[in-house]
Amino acid sequence: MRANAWGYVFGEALRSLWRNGFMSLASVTTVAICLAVLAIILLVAVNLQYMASFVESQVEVVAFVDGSVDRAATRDLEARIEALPGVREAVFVSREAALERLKEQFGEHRDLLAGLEDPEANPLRDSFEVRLAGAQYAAAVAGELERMDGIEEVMHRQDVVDRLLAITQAVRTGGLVLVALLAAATVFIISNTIRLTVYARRHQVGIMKLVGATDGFIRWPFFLEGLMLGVLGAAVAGAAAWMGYDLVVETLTAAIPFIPILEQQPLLGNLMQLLLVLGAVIGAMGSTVSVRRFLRV
Amino acid sequence: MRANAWGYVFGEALRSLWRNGFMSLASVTTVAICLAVLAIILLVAVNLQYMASFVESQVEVVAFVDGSVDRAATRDLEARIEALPGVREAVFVSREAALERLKEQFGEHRDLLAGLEDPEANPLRDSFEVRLAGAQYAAAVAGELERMDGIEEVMHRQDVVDRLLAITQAVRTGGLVLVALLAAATVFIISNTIRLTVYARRHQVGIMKLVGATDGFIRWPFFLEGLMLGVLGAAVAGAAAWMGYDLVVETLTAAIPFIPILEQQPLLGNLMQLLLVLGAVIGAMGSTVSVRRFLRV
Amino acid sequence: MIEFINVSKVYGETVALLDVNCYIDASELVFLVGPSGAGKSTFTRLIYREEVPTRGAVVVDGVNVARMRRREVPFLRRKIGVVFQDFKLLPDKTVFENVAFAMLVTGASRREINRRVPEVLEMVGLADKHKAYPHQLSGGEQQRAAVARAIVNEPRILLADEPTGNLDPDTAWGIMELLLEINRLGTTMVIATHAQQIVDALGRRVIALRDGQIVRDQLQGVYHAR
Amino acid sequence: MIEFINVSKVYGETVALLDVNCYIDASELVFLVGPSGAGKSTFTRLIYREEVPTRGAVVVDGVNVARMRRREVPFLRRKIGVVFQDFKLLPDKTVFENVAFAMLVTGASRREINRRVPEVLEMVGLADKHKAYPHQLSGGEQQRAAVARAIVNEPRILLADEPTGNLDPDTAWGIMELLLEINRLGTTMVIATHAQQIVDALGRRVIALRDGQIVRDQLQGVYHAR
Ligand SMILES: Nc1ncnc2c1ncn2[C@@H]1O[C@H](COP(=O)(O)OP(=O)(O)OP(=O)(O)O)[C@@H](O)[C@H]1O
Ligand SMILES: Nc1ncnc2c1ncn2[C@@H]1O[C@H](COP(=O)(O)OP(=O)(O)OP(=O)(O)O)[C@@H](O)[C@H]1O
Ligand SMILES: [Mg+2]
Ligand SMILES: [Mg+2]
Repeated sequence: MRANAWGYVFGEALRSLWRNGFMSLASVTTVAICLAVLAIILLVAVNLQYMASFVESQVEVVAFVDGSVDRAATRDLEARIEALPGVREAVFVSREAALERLKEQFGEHRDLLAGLEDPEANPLRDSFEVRLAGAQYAAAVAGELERMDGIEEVMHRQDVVDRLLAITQAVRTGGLVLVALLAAATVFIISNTIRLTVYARRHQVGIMKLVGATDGFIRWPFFLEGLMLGVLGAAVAGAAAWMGYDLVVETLTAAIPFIPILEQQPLLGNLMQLLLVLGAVIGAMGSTVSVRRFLRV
Repeated sequence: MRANAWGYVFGEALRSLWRNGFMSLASVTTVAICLAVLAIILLVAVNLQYMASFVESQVEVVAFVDGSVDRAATRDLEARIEALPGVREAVFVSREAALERLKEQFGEHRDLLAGLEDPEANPLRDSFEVRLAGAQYAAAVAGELERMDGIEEVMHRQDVVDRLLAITQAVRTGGLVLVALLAAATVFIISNTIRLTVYARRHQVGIMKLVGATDGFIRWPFFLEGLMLGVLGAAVAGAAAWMGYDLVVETLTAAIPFIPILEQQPLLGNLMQLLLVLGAVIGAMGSTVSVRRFLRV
Repeated sequence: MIEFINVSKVYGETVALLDVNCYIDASELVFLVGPSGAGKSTFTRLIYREEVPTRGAVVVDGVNVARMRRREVPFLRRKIGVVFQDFKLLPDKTVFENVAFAMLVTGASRREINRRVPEVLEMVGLADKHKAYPHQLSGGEQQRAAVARAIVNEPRILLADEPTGNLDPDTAWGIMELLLEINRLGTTMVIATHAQQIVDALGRRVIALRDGQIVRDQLQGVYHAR
Repeated sequence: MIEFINVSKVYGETVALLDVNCYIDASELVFLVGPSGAGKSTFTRLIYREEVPTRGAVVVDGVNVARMRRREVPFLRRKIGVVFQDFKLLPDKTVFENVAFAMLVTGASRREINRRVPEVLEMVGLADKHKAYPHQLSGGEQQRAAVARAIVNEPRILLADEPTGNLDPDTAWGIMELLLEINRLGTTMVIATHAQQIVDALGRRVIALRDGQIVRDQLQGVYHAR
């Protein structure tokens, strides 16, 4: 297309947006609302994934060290454990430290444990608290540990881990399904709305064709108009989601300081990009595809 | 209106739905999708509330009984505890039972506790595990228990309860806010879409007025058409949500047998009613309000 | 029946009518003539209150329609049959339904409608097109459908804006004779037209507009001033 | 220039054209006459390919437009100026923009457009209405805007469907003279009309249709057969 044609396309798209003010407003608000809802659900889902991972990362396997291993050798043992795939870190808990913990748990009944201070009398064992890269590694790591020299016994309740994994998996899948459903709904509703605005102008499209306009000549301004509608709506939705997330993060971290929640950045930046791309693509495609139906004159 | 007029209104609404097939389809699908999304979020939110309540109901306060209270008097004590506001039940745990539990916890180190079997040697006390009607009662109940005769000590970690309450409260509020936002979005998008379909017919409304139709005469068919669109969309959305929920409940309870999830009934029945009412109201109101703009001819 | 008292109508910068005064008696037939843009359509629009005058009063059947309350307008319009210059047929109703609609709004029964509509379609020569939608009609057929709708209720006043512009002379005369017949039965009639031959042949009252003003009001008039 | 070979056009049950044969030479001016519903508009619609014939061939400038590929249709239409019976103005464009649009599609430059459009609007007497939207125009003004759009590109063929139906006789003659002038410059012209006086006064070729068939094709013709 030549410069003049581009001028026409832009001018035409802008004029159309302006002169069909009511319809433009209706579609921009629809785009904005749809994308805002999508953004909210997306933010919730992403945070749920994050929380699930956080919870899973709390799973640990306890490995009791064989009484025959001396303290020097535990360093070496620690290195070997940390080298296992799926292990994030291994924290050594000496039998003395274990006894201290037990006493604390006993509270005022700690006198029951009196006399165990003597190293010879302490019936507890050295152990490693093995933190995992993910709860799904628990079984494998436990197995590896059991086969390891110097490890006497592994404490690991697969049923508890399975329970946890089932829950976090459900949360992950649920979030994904929700986002997918909502994305589909968004695409559908936005293109539906844009289709209605094009439909209202189908006779005009017919007239344009009758006075000699090519399909492309008619389609480009619609393409651009759809793009602008989409981007405008996405910008509004993005801004709303941005402010909303700031507010929610503030409120939540004030109410629940320990809550695992994703930082605003780069999350919101990425979200903004995603929304703009989505709005642009659905808007432009929606109007271009819709107008095609009315070009057969 | 007379019989003939009602016949006209129905006939006109049906004819209009049929002859504006494209627009009718576009609006019914939009209504259906919006309400389906709303239904899904609603089901999720309702279940989150339910889970939150379930988790909160697990909070308990442990009250240790004064050594001077004999076994016969604990019955009386139990009744007094259960009479406290916010208490669901009080379960008596004898010192013998407590010792058994402790031994279990000790596992293979249970020999540490040997010799405590003798009632005189058992250092543990009788206690009540007090289950609450809600976690928010924890502090009050603990206070009451402490003031109670025969209770020696109350074990109650308000910080843990507060944490839990903060989380469940966040879940509740989040669910509510999400549902409210989505309901608003649904109302907006549906009425926007219906407004577009009315807008496309604004000239026809003008012509009707010019040949002597009263506002009511024009409005009633639009009212009915909107109502039918809304109800049709709601029925589709309701059916989809119904089947979806069945599927999710099945899958979830298979994967996580212990998950607290609401039964299908009466939840889905109520949901269906809600959707139908919503669809009918938004559809009918949307088209009636929109058409009003074009009646000023 | 219809009286214009110092009526002006201004659209933005365009003066469509300027200080128009005239009286049209019951049962009269008036041809409204004048060049394109003279204000003929505006004149008729003021009578059925599609527009309200910028100044002055338009009195129809004893009521100043400019001051009429919104709720009363439909009842005014039911007294008036209008053939619109651009037809204004409802695009998603058939010819039958379009004509029937004008009866429906008055609360006519199904039976009356089913008797009267075919009768009127027969009069304008559209009996075989009753199932067609407006976009399936030729220009002249659309115009005749508009005429049929205007006369179906036997209105007390009939306003026809260029009712024969898309008709061949023979069909135009057929429609004109139909209107004359209706006028003979007592309907007051205002016909805006460019059909010089018809106006000249009939020798009825002619009101000539030019630039929004009445430049001639002749009882046994012709199209062009002599 | 334009040739109809055994052309029939059937809409559902309606036979709009039946076995029409005729040849219109370059630079010719033809009046298409006939009663309402005779098939005049259908005849013109086949030429610029708004419709395709049910049977037969319509050859324009050496090409059978019925067989034309979709992509080529716009280029056919740019060679042809059309005054539509129902005007077909774009409702959300001003008069200027409506006329300019026909130039824009051909790829004309802003400068050409800004020179040519006012010129054409002046010719049809709409210079002072260039900023108005179609709904702000009188019937005759809309018709003249449609004429302006049809002639703005100086097309090789001009099809005018009832181009004076909404015009008073003086304005109608003005427009007719404009068209005659354009025809003198070499444009082939088909004018469907009911304007008996104009047809009779000019004595040009007349093709008369009735019930979809050509019943008369006269070189120096008049409106009614004698
Ligand atoms: N809605 C409007 N906004 C602005 N100007 C208008 C509007 N309607 C009519 N006009 C102008 O008012 C003048 C009179 O218009 P009107 O339609 O009454 O003319 P008319 O006598 O019916 O002409 P014609 O014979 O061409 O139909 C015209 O110049 C027209 O452009
Ligand atoms: N899209 C269509 N569908 C069905 N029938 C149609 C369609 N278009 C035209 N017709 C019919 O074809 C016949 C010829 O129509 P056409 O428009 O060619 O007539 P015309 O000669 O232009 O008449 P007029 O002088 O009234 O404009 C008419 O009977 C009309 O009802
Ligand atoms: Mg007029
Ligand atoms: Mg025609």
